[in-house]
Amino acid sequence: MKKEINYTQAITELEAIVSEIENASIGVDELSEKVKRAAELIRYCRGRLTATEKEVNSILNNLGNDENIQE
Amino acid sequence: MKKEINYTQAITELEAIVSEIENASIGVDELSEKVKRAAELIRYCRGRLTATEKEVNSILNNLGNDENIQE
Amino acid sequence: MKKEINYTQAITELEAIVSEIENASIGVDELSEKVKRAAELIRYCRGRLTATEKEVNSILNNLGNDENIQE
Amino acid sequence: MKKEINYTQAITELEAIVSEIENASIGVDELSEKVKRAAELIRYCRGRLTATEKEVNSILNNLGNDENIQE
Amino acid sequence: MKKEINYTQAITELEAIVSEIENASIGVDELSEKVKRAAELIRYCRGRLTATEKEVNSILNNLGNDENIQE
Amino acid sequence: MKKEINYTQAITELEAIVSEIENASIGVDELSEKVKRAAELIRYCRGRLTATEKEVNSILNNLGNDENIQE
Amino acid sequence: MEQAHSQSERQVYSLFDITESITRMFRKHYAMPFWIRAEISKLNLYPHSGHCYPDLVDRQQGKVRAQVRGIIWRDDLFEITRKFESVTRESFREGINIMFLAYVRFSSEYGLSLQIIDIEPLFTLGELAREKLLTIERLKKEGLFNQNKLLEMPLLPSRLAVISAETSKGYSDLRVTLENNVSGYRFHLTMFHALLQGDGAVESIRRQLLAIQAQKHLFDAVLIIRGGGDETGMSCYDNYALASLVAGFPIPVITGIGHSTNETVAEMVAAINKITPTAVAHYLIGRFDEFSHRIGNAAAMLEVSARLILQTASDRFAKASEDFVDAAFELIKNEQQHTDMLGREIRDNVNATVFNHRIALSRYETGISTGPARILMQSDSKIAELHRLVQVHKNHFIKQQIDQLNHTEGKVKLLDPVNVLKRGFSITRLNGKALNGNAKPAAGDELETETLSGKIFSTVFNKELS
Repeated sequence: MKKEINYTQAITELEAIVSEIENASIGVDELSEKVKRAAELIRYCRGRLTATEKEVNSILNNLGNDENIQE
Repeated sequence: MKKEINYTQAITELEAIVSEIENASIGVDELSEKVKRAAELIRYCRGRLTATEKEVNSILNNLGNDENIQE
Repeated sequence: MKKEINYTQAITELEAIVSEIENASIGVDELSEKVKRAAELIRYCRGRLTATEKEVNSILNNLGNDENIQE
Repeated sequence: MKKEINYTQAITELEAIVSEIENASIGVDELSEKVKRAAELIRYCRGRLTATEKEVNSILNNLGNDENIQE
Repeated sequence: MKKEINYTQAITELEAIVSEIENASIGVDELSEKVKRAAELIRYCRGRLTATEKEVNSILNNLGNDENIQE
Repeated sequence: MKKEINYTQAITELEAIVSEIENASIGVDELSEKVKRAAELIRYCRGRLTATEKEVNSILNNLGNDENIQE
Repeated sequence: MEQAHSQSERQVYSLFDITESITRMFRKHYAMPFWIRAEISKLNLYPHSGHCYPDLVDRQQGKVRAQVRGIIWRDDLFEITRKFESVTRESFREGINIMFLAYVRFSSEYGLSLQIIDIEPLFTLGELAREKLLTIERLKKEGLFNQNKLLEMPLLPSRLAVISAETSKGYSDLRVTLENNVSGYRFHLTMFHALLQGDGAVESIRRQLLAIQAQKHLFDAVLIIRGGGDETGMSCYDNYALASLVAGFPIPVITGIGHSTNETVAEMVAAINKITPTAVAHYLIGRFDEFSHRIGNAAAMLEVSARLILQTASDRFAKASEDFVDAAFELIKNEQQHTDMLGREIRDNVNATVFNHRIALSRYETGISTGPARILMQSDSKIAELHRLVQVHKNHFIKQQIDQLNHTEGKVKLLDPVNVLKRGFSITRLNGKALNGNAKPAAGDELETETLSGKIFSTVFNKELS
């Protein structure tokens, strides 16, 4: 996966894939490919979510610490 | 953070961020940024509050001291 | 504080500030300024009261002395 | 104080000032001025009374002295 | 004092002044004037009484002496 | 004293004056004059009691002449 | 006497024959004395012989209707005079009516006469009294009686016309008493000589009274003074002519005739009557004393009253002056108190005003002190809330994303051919391409069938297509 992709793009692509798959307008062969791709994207997104959550929690935790320090 | 911002603007921005997060009108990509910004704003506001409190207390203490001196 | 202000204006302004503060219709940004202003006004009014009292007492004491001298 | 004022006018003005001060219909700003004026008026009234008293005493003394001389 | 006044008028006026003062139908402003006038009247009356007494005594003494010489 | 008065008129006037003075119907203003007049009258009346030789001689002379004329 | 009637045979008598005949007849018929009343019109006393030949008359209404000559021999005269005067206190004189015992005599030589040998003085006394009464009545009738009394006596009768005898004791008494008055009063006496009793007194006094009347302006009063000597001949003062002159005299008459009997008419009508000249003098001095007393009274009263007036005026003046001073002081004191009170009120009220302002100020100060903390606390709460909301919404946001992702993943998994295989399905491919409903493989086509467990290769030998 190219690094340039962001979460939104990933999700967008994923949703497009899901939509394609659901419409059964693709063949099994492609399907497999698509599923593979979707899996990749899901993995990526999940990773991003986890990373974001971690980051955000870290930020907020620091804030909370600040607060504690202040108090 | 730009110096030009004031407490009210900070609170307004903060509330907007909260609302955005609540309404999920932002993407995961921005979340981190937004939360960071929120944290900054919270820190800023808290700082302002602390500073204001200090200042006000100082003013009021001086006033009280004046009074004592006078009496 | 400008010299042109008088006690009545000062107390009027002070009352307005106190009302604003009491009604919490004042933001944090202005709070400090307002309190500072209020402190100034209180100090001014106090000064005026003390000065007036002193002056009046001095006048009346002189008057009293006159009386004693006369008697 | 203007020379043109007489005792009755002085007392009337003085009473008016007392009434004003009593009814708190006078501000702190004017208070000092009013008290100063009142003091002037009191001093004037006293002066007038003292002068009159002196005169009466002079009559009394003359009365006494004359009497002694006569006897 | 005008020369035209006589003792009876003077004492009557004096008594009228006393009555006015006693009935408090007179202010301090007039009192001053009245005091001055009363002083004049008192002086005049005293003078007249003394002069008359002297004159009458002298006349009566002379009369007495005449009688003694005769006897 | 006017020459025209005789001692009868004199004593009458004297007694009238004394009566006036006695009844206090006379003021200080007139007293001196009245006493003076009374003294004159008293002196005149007293004089009449011990009339002078001159007067008598004058009468005598007149009488003598009259007698001569008659005889 | 018959022959006298005959004209032819005329008998002529000598005068003597006739008078002798009358004498005989008188002796025969008038042998006894008679009581006769008559007026002595003239006394005709002959001092040398001592005999008296009074002319006796009888008057009716003033007219003489009888007149006879009387004879009183010296011895008789002496006795008659003594008897008469002792009873009547009046001299035996002309002009009086008498009742007498007399012989009616006739003498050839002297004619008719009455020889008086005795007298009844009581008759004369009565006559005098009657005359006095008549005088009084007449004076009253004429309105003269009180006239002199009604004259105003000068307060100081000092110029006095004195009718008296200069040598008389009465005059002397008067003069000495007046001159020796202790008060030194001066009297001026002008002497008018007159007979003061007996015959001639009336005329004498009247003449002098008239003389005085002529110069009445020179005198305050007329004094008729008589003193010492006997008290006979006083009836002259009852005489109408004299009494009426006195009564009507234009200036007061004072009598001091000095007698012990009844008042005479002149004394009655005089303005003032004193018994003796000394009493007259005392009266006059008394007038002066009275006058002097009046002057003294007036002088004393003048002094007392003048001093009283002065004292009263002085008291009134003193009271007015004191009252004035008191009232003025009172007024000034009240005003001072008033002024001081206003001063105190100003101080109190100013202090109260300042105090109230202080309280207001401290209330504002409290407001200022507590307000900011509340604002800050509110602000702090708000920030904390926002902080919490960021946390909550962030979690929610992430959870949503995860859920969505999981959902998508589920969907993807469901559609994954692998999973189809697992349920027993297989995928047949022709020439590497999966056959779908539209595929029309020809017999002999080599097919590749993928199953879960691997690939199966086969060749088409028939086909049943719809």
